[in-house]
Amino acid sequence: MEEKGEEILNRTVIRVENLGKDYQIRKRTERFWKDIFSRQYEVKKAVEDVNFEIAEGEIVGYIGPNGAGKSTTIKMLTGILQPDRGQVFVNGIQPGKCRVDNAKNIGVVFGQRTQLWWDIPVKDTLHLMKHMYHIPEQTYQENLKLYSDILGLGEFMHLPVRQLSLGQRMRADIACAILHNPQILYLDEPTIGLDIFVKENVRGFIHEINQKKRTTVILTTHDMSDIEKLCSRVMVIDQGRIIYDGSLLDLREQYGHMESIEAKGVWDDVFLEEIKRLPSVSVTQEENQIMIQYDSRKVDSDKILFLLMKNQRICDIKVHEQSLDGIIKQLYVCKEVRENGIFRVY
Amino acid sequence: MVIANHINKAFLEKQVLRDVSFHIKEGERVGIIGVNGSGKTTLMQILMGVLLADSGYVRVAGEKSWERQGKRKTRIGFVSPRQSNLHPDRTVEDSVNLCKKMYPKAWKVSESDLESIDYVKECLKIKDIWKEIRSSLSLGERMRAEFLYAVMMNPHLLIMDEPTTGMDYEMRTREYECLDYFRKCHKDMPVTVLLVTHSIQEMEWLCDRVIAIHHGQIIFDGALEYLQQRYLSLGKICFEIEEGALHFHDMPINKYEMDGKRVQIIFDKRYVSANIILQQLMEEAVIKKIRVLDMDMETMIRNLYQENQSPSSKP
Amino acid sequence: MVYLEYIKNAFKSQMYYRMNWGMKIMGIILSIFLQLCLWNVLADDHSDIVSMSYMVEYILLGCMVKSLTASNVVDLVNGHIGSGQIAMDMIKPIRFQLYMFCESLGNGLFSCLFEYFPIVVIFSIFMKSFGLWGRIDIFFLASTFLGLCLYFVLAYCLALTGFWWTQTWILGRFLNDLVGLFSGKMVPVWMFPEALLAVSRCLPFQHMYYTPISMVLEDFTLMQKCSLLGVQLFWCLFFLFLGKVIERRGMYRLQVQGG
Amino acid sequence: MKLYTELLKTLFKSKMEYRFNFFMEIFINIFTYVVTYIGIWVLIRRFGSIAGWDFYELMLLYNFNLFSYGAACFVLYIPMQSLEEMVRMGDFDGVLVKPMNPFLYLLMRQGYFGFVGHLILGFLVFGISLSHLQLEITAGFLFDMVLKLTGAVLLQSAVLIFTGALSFRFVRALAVRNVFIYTIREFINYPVSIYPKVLQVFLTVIVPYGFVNFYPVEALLNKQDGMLPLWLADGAGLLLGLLLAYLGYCFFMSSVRKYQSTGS
Repeated sequence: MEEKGEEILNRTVIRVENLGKDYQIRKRTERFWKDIFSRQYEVKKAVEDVNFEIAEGEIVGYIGPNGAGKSTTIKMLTGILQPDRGQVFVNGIQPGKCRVDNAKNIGVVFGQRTQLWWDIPVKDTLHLMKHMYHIPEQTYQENLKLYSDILGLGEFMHLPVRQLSLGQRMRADIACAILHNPQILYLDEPTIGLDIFVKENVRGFIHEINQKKRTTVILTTHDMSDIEKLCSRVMVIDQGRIIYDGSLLDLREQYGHMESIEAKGVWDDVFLEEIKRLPSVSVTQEENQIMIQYDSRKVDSDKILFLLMKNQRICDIKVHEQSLDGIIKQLYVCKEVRENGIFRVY
Repeated sequence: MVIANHINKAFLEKQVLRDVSFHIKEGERVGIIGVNGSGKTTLMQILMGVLLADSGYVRVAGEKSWERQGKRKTRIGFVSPRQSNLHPDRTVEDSVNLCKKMYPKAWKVSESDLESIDYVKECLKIKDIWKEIRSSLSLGERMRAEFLYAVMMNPHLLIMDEPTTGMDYEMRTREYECLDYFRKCHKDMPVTVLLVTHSIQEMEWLCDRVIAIHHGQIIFDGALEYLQQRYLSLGKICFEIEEGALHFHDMPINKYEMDGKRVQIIFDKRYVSANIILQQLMEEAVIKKIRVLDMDMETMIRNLYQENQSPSSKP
Repeated sequence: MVYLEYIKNAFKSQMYYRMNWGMKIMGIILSIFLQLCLWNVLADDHSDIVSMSYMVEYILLGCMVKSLTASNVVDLVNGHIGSGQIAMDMIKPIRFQLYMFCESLGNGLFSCLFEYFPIVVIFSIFMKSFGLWGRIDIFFLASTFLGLCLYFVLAYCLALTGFWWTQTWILGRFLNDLVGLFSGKMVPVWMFPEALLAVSRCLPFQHMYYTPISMVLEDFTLMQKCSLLGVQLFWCLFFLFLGKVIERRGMYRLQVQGG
Repeated sequence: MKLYTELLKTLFKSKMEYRFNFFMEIFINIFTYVVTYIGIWVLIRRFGSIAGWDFYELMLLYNFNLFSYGAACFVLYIPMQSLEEMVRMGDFDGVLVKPMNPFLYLLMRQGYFGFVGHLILGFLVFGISLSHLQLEITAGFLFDMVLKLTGAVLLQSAVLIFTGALSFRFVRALAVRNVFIYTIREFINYPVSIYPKVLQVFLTVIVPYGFVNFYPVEALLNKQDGMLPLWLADGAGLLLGLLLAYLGYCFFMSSVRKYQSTGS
């Protein structure tokens, strides 16, 4: 049932309704003989009633600790895995049921494993892709030219994948995944192992492709700077459940309270006592540097700064908001979320 | 601990290392940053004795690094996602026990030694991968096992090449805590650490000295703070104006942006310090949600490299 | 000694793959059965040339010897060189050649004790050839061990070409084919026509498989047994030395050129 | 199919860059089987014949097995062999993402030209053995042989597909595979008639390796050694081959679906 939804600005591309998946894990007992005959399995809930919708053109960050069910959800979206419970609709198609139709308009890039043919040049692989996705000649040439400009493929187009550096291989993988103008692009840790500059280039490519072709991008990564620079929306999954689904700013509003001030200078105890009296403030001192942690909901930074200004002998001040990593780590731990289940912010 | 003078290395007439010299003292923690292919991995392999420098003088704890490994006394721990200490089809437990047997005299079996190992095991949650065969481990899990293996041999020198790839944030912090703890309980013979990494947070957290390599040359070798001052001179203050108006012309700042209530000021830390500007701002208006930040580390590194395209400029 | 530890480790690691173990046993049973049927047919038609009981003992002893020489030495050593794992081995305080020897010995011991030995015992009961066990003496064991070392050292030299060339599995298969023919796995050496016999006498392959068996089946005098052991030892030392030279050159190249 | 020929061209080009390796691969395949032929020759020189089959008949029998194995492996060996590694490492997901039949995509994924060695040796030995056997080589005879050969190739492919698909169900499927492809296939290197009745039934009904080379060659040389009557042995090879190859393919696709439901 195609979602016509004119009133929604952009078409819902992906709709997931209480998705569930369980894994059987073979318990490995100690003794050698017992293992052969008795095969106990324990059922582990990998993904537990996950619901979300992704509109066209969105860049969604999908993060969670190792083994939280992140890759399982992505596998179900791309049709690699059949869901045990619930349904998935990608452009109205159920990927699990008609995998081939779904595969026609999605592109997948794995960070650690390449999909290119190992010992033939990149140019030939792209040519093969033309045949595989039945791309009309005209769009093929057009895309080829466009992507070789954006991704700078020209310099290593004729080289086999074997001789490419990690950064070049990643660019070739991306080109290969978007040659057929997919509506949805799944990126599985694309920036792993790359250095800062290549990371920045890759992020630039993804952003540009999203703007030009309005491709929906789903990005799973451990690198929070990817999320900050690229994603308009973030979904956090832990132990199989989605525990946050909303925009980055709202995430900071909701959970990013613990700010910190670092100040270098000469301090005397009387002065420090005064700051400690402020609500929810904790001060730690290392020689001439003090670190003040406080909850921005309870006390605002300018009150503390006002106090600090009184002490003349300061040489440097830094006021940090909580890093995204810290916020998400707090999200896993903080009990409050667990009670009211999924916390949805639009 | 490590002495390296005028090392040169070329692969198939491509000069990978040009006149690299540096010294590392006992127990120092040094970070090495550099772009992919800048030669930092080659440098690691030379220090470990796997590769032979074309010319130059290399000594690790007084021994020639490419000595026949049978006779070598110094123990070097190596952690890298590309190469593994563990045997592909053995469980982690087997490989680690093998390591213990290989370096019998490494452990003086003092109380603190055993305790540190248990701490590392517990902290990195090694229990759940203890019985797994290496080939069935994910990248993150394997790196934890590698770290344990390297720590197990109680190394004099610990070389880590991007040790936390594939790990999520929480596991990364655990690994750093392990390293700190491991160093603390070895007061008498602290471990020298060489960390190759791309992430600056790791650098800030662990290292007190930084060596930057670009196109095979060392372009910076000094304390991290110095690197920040030298190349990260720009600071940023952003805040919201509650009431009162501000005119920024007479303030010593580079530039400012206003959109509605939110204001962003960029100033040069070499000429003026943040607190002076803050004082001026506070006197003239009531401002809320103040942020005082450095420009992010990536720009720092970019400045470092741009400035050093020319021949190496030592501080 | 850490090398002992390696042997135990290699031995234990074979335990993890139970499916492998089950299948290997089936494979061994089938291959022995094949040889028995073949020789049964041949022995019936031409009982003058060969007697069935002799052949049964030949096959069973052959299995004992074959089990110890793990046939994938070249792939094992080349795996380390190819994947750059050798760089890690060089840091460890062990000698690479001895480390590889222990690995293959561990595998060999496991397959000998757990896979071949039970089957050979069952077959010997089934084929009622009990005399065999009485005649196994120290010479047979020594000669088997020497044959094992000879095979390893020879394979090690070939595997070291991994420093210069990537496709060393071809050499590995080449070696196994030659050994398969000349060492008498398919056909006992004394059945070879003169021309082939002369060739195989000057090649080392014969000593890996046929010599240990002939220690038991042919009734050599003490002198002949010692001389055969001497020849085996000579070949072992020759290839050991050759291996050392190639290894030093290879390691040097590795240190200059990189993995 | 155009896609597949396209890939073969590019793969061949890339392989030719390493001429030395390419020819070495072919050489080693030829060498291995030449050594086995020498082994058989030594046996025959000493014993005259095996169960009534003289040297050239044995060569024809062996060569049937060799040629069909080479042809089947040329297409299927590497894809099925690498399947286990792909499933374990999770690379198989990359295959499932492509908009085409996973089986065909797998065939395209790797190419290996070493099996050309089998085919070259096969043609050579056919030439030698047929010229020495006193058989009138008519067009009909050749056509009959080609039919039997295709039957044999299909049978070999069916076995390769079946054992390959096991990688989806067991973690360590390679061991099972090796037993089938190498150990059991050894049995048909010699006339099946020399084995006890039980084994002959096994080789004819349960694992139809007998139909690969014994029964077709028996029909060609109209010897009556095996259990099956001649007329059945003649045509059965081709029909069985088609049936089993199709069954193998269905088994493969159902294993892929099973993989999709349980995950790696």
